[in-house]
Amino acid sequence: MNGPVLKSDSAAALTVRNLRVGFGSAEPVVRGVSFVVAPGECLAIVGESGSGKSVTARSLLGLAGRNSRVSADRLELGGQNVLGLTDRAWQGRRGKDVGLVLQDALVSLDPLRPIGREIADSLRLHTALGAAGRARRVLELLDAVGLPHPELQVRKLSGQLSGGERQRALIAAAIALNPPLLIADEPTTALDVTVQAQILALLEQITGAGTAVLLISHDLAVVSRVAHRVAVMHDGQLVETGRTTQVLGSPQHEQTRRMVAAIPADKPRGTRLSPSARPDAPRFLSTSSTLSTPTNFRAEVSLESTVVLEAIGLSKSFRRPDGTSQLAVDDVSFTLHHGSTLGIVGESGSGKTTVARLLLALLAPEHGEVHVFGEPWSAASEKTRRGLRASVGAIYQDALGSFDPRWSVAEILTDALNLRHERGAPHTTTRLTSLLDEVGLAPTVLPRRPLELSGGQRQRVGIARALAGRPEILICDEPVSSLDVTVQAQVLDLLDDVQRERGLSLIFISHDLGVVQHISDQIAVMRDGRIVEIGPAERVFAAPQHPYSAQLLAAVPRAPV
Amino acid sequence: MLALVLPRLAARLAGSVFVLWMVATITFFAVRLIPGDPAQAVLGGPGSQASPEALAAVSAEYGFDQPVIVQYFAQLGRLITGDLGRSYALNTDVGPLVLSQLGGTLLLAVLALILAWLLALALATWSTRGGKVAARVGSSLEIVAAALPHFWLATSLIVVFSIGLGVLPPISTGDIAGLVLPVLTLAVPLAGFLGQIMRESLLGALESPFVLSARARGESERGVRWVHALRHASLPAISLSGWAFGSLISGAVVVETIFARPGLGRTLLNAVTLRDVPVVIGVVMIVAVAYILMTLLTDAASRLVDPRLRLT
Amino acid sequence: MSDLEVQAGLAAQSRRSGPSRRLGVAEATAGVLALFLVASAVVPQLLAPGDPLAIDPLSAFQPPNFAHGFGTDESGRDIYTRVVHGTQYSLVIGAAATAIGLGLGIVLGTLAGMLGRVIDFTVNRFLEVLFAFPGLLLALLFIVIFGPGVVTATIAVGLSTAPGYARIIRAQLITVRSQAFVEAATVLGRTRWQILLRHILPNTLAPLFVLATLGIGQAIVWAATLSYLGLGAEPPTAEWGAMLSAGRTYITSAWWMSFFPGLFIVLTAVTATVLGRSIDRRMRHV
Amino acid sequence: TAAGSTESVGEPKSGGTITYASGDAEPSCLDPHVGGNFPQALVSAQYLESLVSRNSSGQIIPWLAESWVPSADGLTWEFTLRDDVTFTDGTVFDASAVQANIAHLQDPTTLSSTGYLALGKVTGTEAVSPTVVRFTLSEPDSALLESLSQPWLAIESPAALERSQDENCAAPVGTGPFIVESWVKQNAITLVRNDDYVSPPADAGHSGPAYLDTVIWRFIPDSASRYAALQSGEVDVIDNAQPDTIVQAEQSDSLEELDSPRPGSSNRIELNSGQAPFDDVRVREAFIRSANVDDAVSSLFQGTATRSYSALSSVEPTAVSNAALFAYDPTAAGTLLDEAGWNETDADGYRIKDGVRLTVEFPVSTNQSIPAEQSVFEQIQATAKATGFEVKLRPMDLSSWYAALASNDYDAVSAPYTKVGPDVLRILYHSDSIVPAPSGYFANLAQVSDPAIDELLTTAASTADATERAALYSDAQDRILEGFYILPLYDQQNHFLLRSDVIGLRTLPTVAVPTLYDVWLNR
Ligand SMILES: Nc1ncnc2c1ncn2[C@@H]1O[C@H](COP(=O)(O)OP(=O)(O)OP(=O)(O)O)[C@@H](O)[C@H]1O
Ligand SMILES: Nc1ncnc2c1ncn2[C@@H]1O[C@H](COP(=O)(O)OP(=O)(O)OP(=O)(O)O)[C@@H](O)[C@H]1O
Ligand SMILES: [Mg+2]
Ligand SMILES: [Mg+2]
Repeated sequence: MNGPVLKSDSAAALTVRNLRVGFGSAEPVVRGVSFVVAPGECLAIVGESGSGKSVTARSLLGLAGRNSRVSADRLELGGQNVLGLTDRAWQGRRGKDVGLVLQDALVSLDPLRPIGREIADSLRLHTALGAAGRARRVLELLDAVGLPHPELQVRKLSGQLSGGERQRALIAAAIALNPPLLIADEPTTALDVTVQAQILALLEQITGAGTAVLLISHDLAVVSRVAHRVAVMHDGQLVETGRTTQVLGSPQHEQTRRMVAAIPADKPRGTRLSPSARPDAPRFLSTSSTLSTPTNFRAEVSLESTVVLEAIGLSKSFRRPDGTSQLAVDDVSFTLHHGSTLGIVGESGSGKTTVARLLLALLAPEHGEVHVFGEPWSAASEKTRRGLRASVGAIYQDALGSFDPRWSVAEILTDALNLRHERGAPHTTTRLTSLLDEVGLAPTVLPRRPLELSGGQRQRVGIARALAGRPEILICDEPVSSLDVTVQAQVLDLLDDVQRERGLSLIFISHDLGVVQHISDQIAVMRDGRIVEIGPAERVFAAPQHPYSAQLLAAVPRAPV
Repeated sequence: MLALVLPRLAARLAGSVFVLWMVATITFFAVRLIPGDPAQAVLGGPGSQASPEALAAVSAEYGFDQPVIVQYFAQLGRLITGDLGRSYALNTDVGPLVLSQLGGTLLLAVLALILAWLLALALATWSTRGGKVAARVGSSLEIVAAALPHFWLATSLIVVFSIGLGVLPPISTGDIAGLVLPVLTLAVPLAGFLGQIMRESLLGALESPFVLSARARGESERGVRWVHALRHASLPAISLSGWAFGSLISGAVVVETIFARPGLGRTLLNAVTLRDVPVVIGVVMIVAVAYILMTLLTDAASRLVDPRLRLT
Repeated sequence: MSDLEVQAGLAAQSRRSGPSRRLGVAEATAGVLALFLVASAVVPQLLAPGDPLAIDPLSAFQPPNFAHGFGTDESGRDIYTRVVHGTQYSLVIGAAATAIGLGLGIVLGTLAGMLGRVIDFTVNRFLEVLFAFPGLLLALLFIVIFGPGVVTATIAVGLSTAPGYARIIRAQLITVRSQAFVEAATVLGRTRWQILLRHILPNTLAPLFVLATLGIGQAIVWAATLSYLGLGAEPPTAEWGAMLSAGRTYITSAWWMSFFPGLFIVLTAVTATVLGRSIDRRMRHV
Repeated sequence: TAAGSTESVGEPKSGGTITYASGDAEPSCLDPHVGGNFPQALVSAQYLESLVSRNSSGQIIPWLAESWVPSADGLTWEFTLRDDVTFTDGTVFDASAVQANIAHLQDPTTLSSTGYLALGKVTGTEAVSPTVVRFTLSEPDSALLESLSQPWLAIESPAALERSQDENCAAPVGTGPFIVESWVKQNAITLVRNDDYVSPPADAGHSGPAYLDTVIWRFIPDSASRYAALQSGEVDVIDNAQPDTIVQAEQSDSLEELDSPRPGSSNRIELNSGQAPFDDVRVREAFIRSANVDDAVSSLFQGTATRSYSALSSVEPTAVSNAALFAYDPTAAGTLLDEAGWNETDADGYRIKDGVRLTVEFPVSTNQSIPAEQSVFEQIQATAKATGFEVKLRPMDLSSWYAALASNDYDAVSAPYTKVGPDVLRILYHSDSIVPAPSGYFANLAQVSDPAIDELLTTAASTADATERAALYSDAQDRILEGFYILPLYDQQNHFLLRSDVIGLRTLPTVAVPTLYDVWLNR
């Protein structure tokens, strides 16, 4: 992972000295950032959400946005000063001297235009190439980024492409003119591991070809795989810069250490991922500021213990828009034992959410049955189920959407506690406070509405709501995938603790193998609606039996710990 | 492909026929509820001093002496065969009458729709160009335009352009000049509405990541608008055009009266005051057909602009 | 008449326009105007002590002057006094028509959105039928059947706006119904009715408050059009639409007769629109 | 500037097209035999002619008939016809043509109403010779000539009348100076010159064919647009001009005014004496005394209309006027109400009697009353309120208005009636006219039921002697006015505005419709 060594600043593809960016009259969000990227080098900027990574990236193209104030001592592209360029001058450079792949890959292509046209745009704008020449080049590009059947793809709309395909199309558009510098902002977030692996390979290939790459990510595992050097950004400043191995292997700065610690993969169950530096720290979080000692309690769970939830041959199909039917869940069976965690992994669209909905009896299976505590569940009427509902809780990926936007946290929790009629009573407040305390939230959040909470706080309220009914089974559908690593770590720790305290049984759905590995006793790997492999977590990770599981696991990037 | 399209077309057609049937039914009974003897309408309108024999003769001829339900089915029967019946008051067949009036109204409505679109587009693009002042002025213009009653706007336009400046005729003259003021009258409030929609969605599109991506590729400000943003901005406005067309027909009642233009609006207003049931039904049916066609058209236009709709 | 659909579109989109908590110039102006209008409607005597119906034939057709700020009409009545006293009619027409339209819309929309496929289908076809009618005709027929006047005009305008509201409510309801928090409530073991009353209806109807403020302006404009067709308020009611259409006759000789009522109609519509949108923004970005 | 200042404009020039814009409703049939309303009269006067006409002093003058002689008992009339006239379809005008027209008017399937009623006493016709036609009457009819002078009894080509009614409605064929060329509904009627025209009435300005090549007859219902169209030169003549525009036109060099009140009744408010509260003459008088009409007329009509104190139009020589009866006197009105038992006042200031408010239901036809007139009603409403009357003005469309009348749902109403001659009084105030026609229509809206009036009107209708007849009508009018059945306002307004280069426009003194025969364009 030793990148090219820079001889002098003038040879750099990008030089940034003391970049400051602010919006309106508010405090600057980027405060004095300096770095250099050499041709053929990949520099990664990592940092938690909101630290200013994207703003930095956009400023390098003069696209910081409306009301922005950008200043720097030096800002050079390929040795040429670009500070204070006019809009017209910038237009001539964007796409040609520097390519940008935006953070929101799913929505960064115009949904109304075929991707071929989008990719050809830079060619149209900066070259004299005719339509035919452009079309040829577009095909080459699509081929280069590894999209199969380019001639078919060019006519598709972005809505017809998967996330990975869109990301690749975007990269193709950004490198259309072989710009000496490529800036890629979170190019792999929201992608399956397998697709993620392909994108990373592509980036490596681009770097290898001599292009300077500025990679932005909050995912250290991703970064560790492709970046030569890493710059850690915190609160608008670079707090640590150095070779990837060095920064991730022996982090110096507090912030870097916290991020490295929060990586769940390969950390045994019970390992604390987050430090408890917060003032509202829950009582069961360890007080140590660094990694806590692993308290392995996996052994306590015996497979012979009671079965609390059982799925027997579940199938469910949906009608596609074209009228054909698609088997989203196909003959899925498993059992969940008391106090254990079953992790379900699989790529996007493999049927994980559908399984969760079947388990929650929000969907009726076409075939098969779900039993809860040995009683019929899916086959029972909603009326019968209602009595048992309190024992089956759920945590949703989209915490925000799962709350009535008009309700305050207090209302949400009062409702979940079935205390609607005693609102405001002193003992209600006590119960709310203790519930919040359990998930590590201060009572100050009670009057707030979901929109006024941060992502981590929302997810905690979601957990609090699920715990309010004192459930014995908790079904979590991607509960951490939209969270920042550090927040994700807090939530995972919390779930661990609650399970340990209460003896909860968990179904944990995620496409993030690292997360699943960290939290599960059993793992089920899904593909195309079927469970291709199910077994104890250690066994599946150590020796996957199904080729698909093996492929999936091989694709997981691992941070050098 | 065809196998997929055909059932949808059939369903659509059935729906349209149902709508037409209901429209005819509701109109028939509603007009019957209006006080007044239809036979009188035939005999020179209200206040005629028709003799009892004449009234009886007319009642028998037109079947007014039959139970209402029989008359209803008779009317329905005629409608099915495409016969809109005979006007009570105008001494003509309704079909040719309504068709002869359709052209004028349609021309007015279509031109107004187009002009409203152009005005809205111009206003939206101009007011989103950047400056706060432009944005303020733009949105104020839109809101005020949308709140103008047709009849007041029409008169004000006449006062300014016909009487004051003397550049445009205040009444229909059968040529382009005579169309300008009526079309403006209908278009300006509508442009206010469409403009509000377009400006909002244009702003939305301009802030979207795909526009940022386009900028990152070096797209110019104009390119960003014409290649990307405007297309998105026009989508909600297109789907509203079906509704807009309906409101234009309502507006035509006023505009045609003020500018003395022949057309369905005026015909309808007269027919309602004269209790001319067949004409009322005829006009309403034609308008309903036009509305249905217009909805089909806006659907098609949406598909043209938004290829995503073509996928399903 | 479903200008409301447009408004719904706007309401849905203004979500995006960002949480500006500061009072803009437009909002402040609209607020002051709204205060003035409400005061005119509630205590007109305070703002215009004269009698809006008092005629004075000998001082007819006076242009705006010191004694008559807005001039006088054909019967020598003071136009400023009439405009101020007319506020109550116009606001009541606007509000009542909107309430009727909204009320009917809620019933129809909820029926369509909540109860099975058959009712949804039926109500939908019914709405489609109503849409195929030109809105004005609906109002026209209603007035011709029941006779003109403030009350019938109000109901007529209300009726012709109902389909628009119903469509919006139905669409909104369907969106809300499929949202995750409704499922979350099911998982918590709530019954259909509890979910309908506690989650679906409040979330469906909340945005309608904004729609309603927007609809008021449109209702006033429509009522004015009915007055122009001679089917609105009965004379000598100082209703704006009636004043506007009466003044229109004299447009070439006495512009002030139609200018001031027209100005107030437009101002009211604009005020309602601006306030409605601003309230909407605030409500969304609590 | 006022019309008639036609001095020194030079010799008439032939040719050109004139556009006439009518504010009246578009007729549904151009043949005035069918139905028979004013809009039909307006346009048909350009292409149809009557047997007789009337001059400006009210005398009947020859037109298609050269002369006429009634028999001594008044039961037969012989008309000698012009022998040089042909219809524009080539048919010869003769006695049989007149017969065919009378038969057409009396044929129930023609659906004539005005003409049919006017011929009520005509039992038959006979062609004495090709140029002499004899009318046989059931009883003497002193109004026969006046009736025949009206456009609704104009003579059409018998060959054309043979066609279907649709065809005849679309293009009636007469002997007039113009020919109906085409009619685009809701837009315009196009008339072209009749080059063979020979039969102007005796008071016409010239002889031979008309000067104008073409007449475009348009319908512009909106008064503001109509005036704007005149101002901008889009049209040359407009009718139903609003008072304020007349005043403006008087100041303009490019516009002229022609004022020609309609014959028949005056514009008046009729008080329904058939039911409370106006069944009490004191209440009727109180209402009339409490209404300040003079101020209303002068403020609203701005000098373009003169206050009337008569049941008849000022153009009728037999009209009786009595200003003293209609003087504004609120004090007297109050006393009268006290006397009539309406001596209490409720919180809103209205009189009450036995707990009932003194309310006057006043349906107003928005199609028939121009805005200025509706404002007159509003001012009457306001002044009558001071005395304690609650006048409820109810604007409604024509059909609803007739329905309200038919169901006796009114206390006051204003309904003009146009007819040539004082016989209109019989139609309006004879108790027979209270009995509604099958259609619900009745003309005696004041519901005057006075045997003495009936007697006077019936006698007058069959009195041939002009002086005697005038005296009878005078007595009848005195009784009507003194009975406070009506509140006269002004003549039926009939103002035309025209461009100054339109020369020679006049109205026929029959029902005051304009004739474009003498008109030429000074361009
Ligand atoms: N256009 C803007 N106007 C005002 N503030 C902005 C704007 N864009 C970004 N910010 C603010 O700047 C800060 C940094 O945002 P930025 O998008 O760079 O974060 P990030 O590090 O990319 O985070 P993430 O990992 O979530 O993408 C945030 O607090 C954000 O709210
Ligand atoms: N309501 C539905 N109607 C039609 N198809 C559906 C529906 N819900 C899910 N599907 C389809 O079923 C398949 C499985 O969907 P599911 O949401 O269970 O996938 P997932 O494994 O949760 O994927 P992801 O990781 O993207 O959330 C997908 O192809 C999806 O398109
Ligand atoms: Mg970012
Ligand atoms: Mg999922």
